[in-house]
Amino acid sequence: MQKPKLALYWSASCGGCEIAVLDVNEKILDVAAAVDIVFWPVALDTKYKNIQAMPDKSIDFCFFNGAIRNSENEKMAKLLRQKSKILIAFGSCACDGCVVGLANLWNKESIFKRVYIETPSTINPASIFPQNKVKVNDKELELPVFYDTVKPLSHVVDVDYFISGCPPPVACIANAFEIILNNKLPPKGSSFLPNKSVCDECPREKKDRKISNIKRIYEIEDDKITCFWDQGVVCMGPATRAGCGAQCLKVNVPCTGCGGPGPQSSDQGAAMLNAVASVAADPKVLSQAADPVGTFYKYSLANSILRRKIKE
Amino acid sequence: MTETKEFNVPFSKEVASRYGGETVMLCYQCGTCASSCPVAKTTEKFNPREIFRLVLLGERQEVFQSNAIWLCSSCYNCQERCPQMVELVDVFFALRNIAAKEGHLPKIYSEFAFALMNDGRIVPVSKFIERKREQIGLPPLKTIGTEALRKILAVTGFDKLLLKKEVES
Amino acid sequence: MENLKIGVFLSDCGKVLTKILDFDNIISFLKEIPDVTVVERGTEFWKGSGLQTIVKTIKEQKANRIIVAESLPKLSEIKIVEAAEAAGLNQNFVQVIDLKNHCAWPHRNVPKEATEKAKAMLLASVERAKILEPIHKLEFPALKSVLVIGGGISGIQAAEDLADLGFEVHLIEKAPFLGGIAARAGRFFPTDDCAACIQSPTSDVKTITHTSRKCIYRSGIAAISGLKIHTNSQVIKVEGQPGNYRITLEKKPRYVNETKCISCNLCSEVCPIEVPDEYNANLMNRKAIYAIVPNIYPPTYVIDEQSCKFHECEKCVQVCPTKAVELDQKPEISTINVGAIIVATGFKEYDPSVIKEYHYGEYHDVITNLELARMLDAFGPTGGRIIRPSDGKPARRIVFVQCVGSRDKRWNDYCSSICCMISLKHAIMIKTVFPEIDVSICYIDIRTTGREHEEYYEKARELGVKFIKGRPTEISHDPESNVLIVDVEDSLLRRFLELETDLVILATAMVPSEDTQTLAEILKIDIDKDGFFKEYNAKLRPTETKMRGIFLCGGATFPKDAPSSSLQAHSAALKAVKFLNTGKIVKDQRTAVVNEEYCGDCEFCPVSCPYNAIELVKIDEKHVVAKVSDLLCEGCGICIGTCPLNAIDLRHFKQSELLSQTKAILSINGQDKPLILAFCCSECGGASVDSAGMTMSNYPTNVRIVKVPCTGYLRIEHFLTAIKNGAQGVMVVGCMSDGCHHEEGIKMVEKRIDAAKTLLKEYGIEPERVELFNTIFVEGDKFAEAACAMTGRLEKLGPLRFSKEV
Amino acid sequence: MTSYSLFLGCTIPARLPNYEVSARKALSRLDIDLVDLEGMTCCAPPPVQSLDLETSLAIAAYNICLSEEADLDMITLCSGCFESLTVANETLKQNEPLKAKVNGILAEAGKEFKGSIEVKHYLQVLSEEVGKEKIKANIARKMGNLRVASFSGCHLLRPSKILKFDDTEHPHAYDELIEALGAKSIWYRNKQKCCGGLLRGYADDIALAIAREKIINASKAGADCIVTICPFCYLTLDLGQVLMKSTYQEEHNLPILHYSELLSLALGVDVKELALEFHKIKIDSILNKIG
Repeated sequence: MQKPKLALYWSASCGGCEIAVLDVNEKILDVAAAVDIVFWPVALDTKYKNIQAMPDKSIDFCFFNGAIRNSENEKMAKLLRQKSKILIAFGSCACDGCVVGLANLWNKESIFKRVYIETPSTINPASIFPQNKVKVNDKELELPVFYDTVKPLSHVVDVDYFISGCPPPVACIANAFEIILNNKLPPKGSSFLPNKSVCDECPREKKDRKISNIKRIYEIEDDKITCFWDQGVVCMGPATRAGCGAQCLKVNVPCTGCGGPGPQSSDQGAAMLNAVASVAADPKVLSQAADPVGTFYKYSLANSILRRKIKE
Repeated sequence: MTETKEFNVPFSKEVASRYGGETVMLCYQCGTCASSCPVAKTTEKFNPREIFRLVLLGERQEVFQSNAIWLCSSCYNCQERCPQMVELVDVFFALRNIAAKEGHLPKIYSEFAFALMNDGRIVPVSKFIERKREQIGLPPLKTIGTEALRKILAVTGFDKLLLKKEVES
Repeated sequence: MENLKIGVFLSDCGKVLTKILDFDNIISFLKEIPDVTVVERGTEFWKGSGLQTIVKTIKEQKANRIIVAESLPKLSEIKIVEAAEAAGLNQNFVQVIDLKNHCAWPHRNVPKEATEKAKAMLLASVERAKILEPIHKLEFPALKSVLVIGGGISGIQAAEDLADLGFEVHLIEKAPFLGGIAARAGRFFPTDDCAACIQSPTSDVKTITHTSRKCIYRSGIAAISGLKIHTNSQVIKVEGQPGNYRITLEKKPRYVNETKCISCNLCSEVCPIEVPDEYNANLMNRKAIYAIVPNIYPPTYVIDEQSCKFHECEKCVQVCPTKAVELDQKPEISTINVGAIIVATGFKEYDPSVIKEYHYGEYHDVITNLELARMLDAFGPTGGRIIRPSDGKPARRIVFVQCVGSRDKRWNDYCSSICCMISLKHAIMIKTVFPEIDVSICYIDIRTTGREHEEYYEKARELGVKFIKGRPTEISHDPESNVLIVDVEDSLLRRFLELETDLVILATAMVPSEDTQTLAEILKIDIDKDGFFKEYNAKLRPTETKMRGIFLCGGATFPKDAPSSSLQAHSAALKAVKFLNTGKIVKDQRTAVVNEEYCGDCEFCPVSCPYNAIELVKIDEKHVVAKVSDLLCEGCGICIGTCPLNAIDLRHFKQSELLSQTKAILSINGQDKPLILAFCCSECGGASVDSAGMTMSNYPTNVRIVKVPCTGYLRIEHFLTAIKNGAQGVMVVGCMSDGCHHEEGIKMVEKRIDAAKTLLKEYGIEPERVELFNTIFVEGDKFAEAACAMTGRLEKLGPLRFSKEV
Repeated sequence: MTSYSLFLGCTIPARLPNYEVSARKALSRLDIDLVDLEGMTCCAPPPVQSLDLETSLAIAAYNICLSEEADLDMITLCSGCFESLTVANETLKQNEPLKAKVNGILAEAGKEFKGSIEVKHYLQVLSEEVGKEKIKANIARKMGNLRVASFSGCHLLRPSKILKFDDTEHPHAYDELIEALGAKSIWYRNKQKCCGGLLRGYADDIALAIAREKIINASKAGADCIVTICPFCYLTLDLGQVLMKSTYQEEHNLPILHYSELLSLALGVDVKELALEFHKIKIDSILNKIG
């Protein structure tokens, strides 16, 4: 039998997901032995045209990490969709927009202004901004178009499966490979992470749930046993998909929500706020959260109901 | 003769909206304050319950025309025992503050205020006492922060309060 | 699944609506919708031939979803659902909407717009109809037995009612004897009859006539069959659910066998130990083995553990002719099964020693009304004489001080309501027997609101009781003359009095009985801000709690007099009967359900549920999930609004139904004002929308109504989705903030709206686009005003523009 | 040795050198170090509060700021100062908006109220910090059955919600400190009632009438003297008796002492060092009694 063809692509993201693939350790060898990696820009030198040349649906599995930030990202997403039988949104950026998606609080204009003019280390007296087309030595170079809005992969193409996380939990990656290699695929649209929340995996004890004020982690003396919410500290665990084994909590750091919203949820931040508001003693307590979007939508603003800031 | 009159309700609200006057509306006229009051028991000119009644009924003129509001000795006996936790002494201060702003100020109070502005103290130290202090081995008095005080009085408009009074008198 | 066949029935209310709504237009619109198989128009559809048309459509044309546009909210809905069910259609497949009050009347000036809105409303119902699922009826067993907690006036009465009706009743009393505070008070106002006369025998006890029904001493309370009395006992655990509770009781040892004791008093006579008798205000001593007063139930002596020397002495054991004294009794734990619980724990006198200026506890001649009552009781420590406890001399001057610790923000805010009458009773009793005693009552206001109470006040004046309008500031004591001085202003004369007196009676506040808090925790019911048990609804359900199967009566909810306590006892008994009488509890499964696959065990929902209907259940080695009790759940959906994983849904109102209605009702516009989605609760909020129509209050057609069971159902996502689907603003219309029909729902949504506003700001959306409105039924005009104001506000803000990229 | 910044106020330095000298001597013998800071002003007592409450808060806060800068808790000899400064200190500590407002005013004078120190009355320091035992251990002079009518006045205890010293309905700390010296603290009628002192200057007749009742009640109870801890009570009762002579043609001759004077005497301070000539009602009878 022919080995399945695997592609991995890195779009708008930090690259951590690529490292996470390697973090499956020796299992990667099994994978490498079992599949034929046809496209992996970070490791193999492959050109656009090589991909374009492939017949449609000739890639069996494509792991796509990174959000859609510019036209190149979108073009590659569409191309890989065309060439792949199964497209997997890999990592928080591809699934939910992740930290990249927080740029949706601004637009292209304001981001460029900040990056190319206002940052203290920038010297740009002529106010030169990146252009789509630039002439260099009589040749025209083309740069991708920078979008106003960051999108998760599923907003531009049809996605078959999801593996969220920043980066995805190693155990879940390994599990995904196992499922793929054994051809035991779940229904389309599923996640390779469990359908529970981080609380399900968290060893901390939940107590009275009467939240009277919201503190930052440095403001409390963590007893290392009690649920952070019961100690008044924001923890995104309740509204975050499980799979990580609550690894942050196990080292006494509250969950920041990288697993993305739960399976039934359309809006991770709102979902968490509902719960906290419901048990908060004082309605004003949530205004104590220093940075609501950064706190509750750190990984999922681009995949929330409203997706971006409406008016500047 | 019985007179028909309209009660000036906004007066009690005016008092309640001032710093110190917030609790005035809670009064239910039980008389605990009056029976706690050493002044009321000494003179008919003053009865805290009655002044509160006048305030609640909006008898603004009557409250300010008599000198009653200046007769509270701020002993806090009433305030300690008021079952409605009305802060009577503070309400009296609030009433006096309104009166002062409108120029109804007893002489002794303007004297205190002038002394405060000029010397930074409300009781001046005489030469005699200064000598006496030295004789009995008391340390010389430190300088008074009159300058700083004047700046404070200027921001709050306290000094103007007195100027106004000066012009009027 | 069978094919959808949706039948739509439009009532034009006797053609009244035809001037406003273009019915032809609406009907042709409906007929275009796939799955709508029947559209009928008529005069009325909730009775007569109209209702028959619906039944026929179900039976003959096999319509499996019914939408009826009919006025008369609630009434028409009940009738139509009943008929549809009888015709074989599940209740949940019937929707009744009110085109008259929600559309035609308030929009009668803009018929074209109103027609478009009516279409939007109908489309929303059709879309919802497509995804409805059946709701089933559930049955739970109900034991015909009741636990009554508290053996005072109301507990005894409730117990007797229930026993008379053939229920098994367990009456438990913490003290060694029945009677409660009323028996200790000696006599009742305004009739001055004895307070021990608080209970009747049942009609089964033939030897006792109707006229003597009142006397506990002569009553046959112990003879009532089916009534089991547990004195010296307390509830320590309650398990199970309404209809079938398992109660654990602890009975403290009495050390005297109830079946053997013959109340001969020999034991008490030989007992060498004397201690102050706290029941009698410490005005006399009692023995370590004693009975409080002769007229008691049970007629069995009791040993006070604190003072008895037990086996060191044994004098009582030796003397007892029936060998009833059992010094080795141990606490007994027992369990009983009951279907319902009545809480009748009453109230107690506040300890006024915290009011230091009155020196209670320090000056012996400053006593409380209840202590005075003991003195006035012929069975009491002084045999009815009024003395100064400090030296035992007769008191010739007595001053009552009213409102001690009540109407006092430092201690208890509220008026205890009965203290004026108690003081009047005591003043009258004293003046009647000892006219020479000088009695004054210092008061702030005398409150005599009951039947014949004002006459009682008059009687006191006639007897020469002096009333001084003024609250004393202080009670002082002159050690030389041993008199008390009450310092008070006679505020009517504006005169200061220093009343010299022998005895001061403090009319102290009445406060919740001890252990109220603990019992509330055991029973999982609420207490109010003053610490009393909280009734489900003070106006209409004063003897119910939010928990089905637990009822309240008497002073447990607030200090009250004997007539009110009696009435409540009968009411609570009736409620318990109503609940258990058929031996089963029938309930629609209109409840929340947790999707166990998704539940992440965050444990937020059990805290938010006002009915304690959610418990955590271990389903396997690793996973704990929330589980909703179909019996306890009242279907409000507050848990739906809480769940951070969105893993809970309501069977009778799924979130998908809300979503499809939201989309549909915003999809047809037909006017040019900014669209508003108004989420209304099914109680006050929805009722105010009904009454806006009934009163023909105008508001524009841009306001679109979607009803939810309770505003506590709503999530921030619902607001955001409405905005995303074209709403320029969101109104949430619910009950008054302290009047939510589901206790906490409105407060929950208030907090969620606050959170939503915080978010909206971050999204660059004006927070005032989402707003909460609290209304009640009679405030239809207020709803219309709010709708207009919200429209005006949104017009000022200008349209919300989403980026094309989104 | 504990150090406090001494808030002297207006009346004591101007009118009562005998109070100041006895307090300084007694406290130093009990290892309380008093630091005199530059720049203190009036505390803004009721006469100033009557004109404008918010200005008064700012003035009190200004003085507290000086003590904050020196990082010292403040001690007062005057109950009036104690009350106005503590009310300002505690109110501003708890009321953020008000604190911001007052700091806006203080900025003009280059100060910022932080809320970092406590204000204490010297009697509170004696009762809570020095303690009866230490005082007893240092006693050098017997009190010879001296019957003392103690008078704590109003502003040491009230408003109790803010001052939080002792129990205002059953105060005992002060009497215990008197008894610690070996004197007998006696009961007299209306012991806790005000002396009327704050009405002096505005309604002297009323003030005098109230003071007179106090003198009569104490005399009736057989007091050798009244011992006060507030300069206003002292003036009202001591100087007041001179006025009673002319107004009521009464001679009470009831000596009025400051507690610090009695304390100094008990601790063995030389009588000549105490400037006792400032007493209007001579206290020779007391000195004779205690030898």
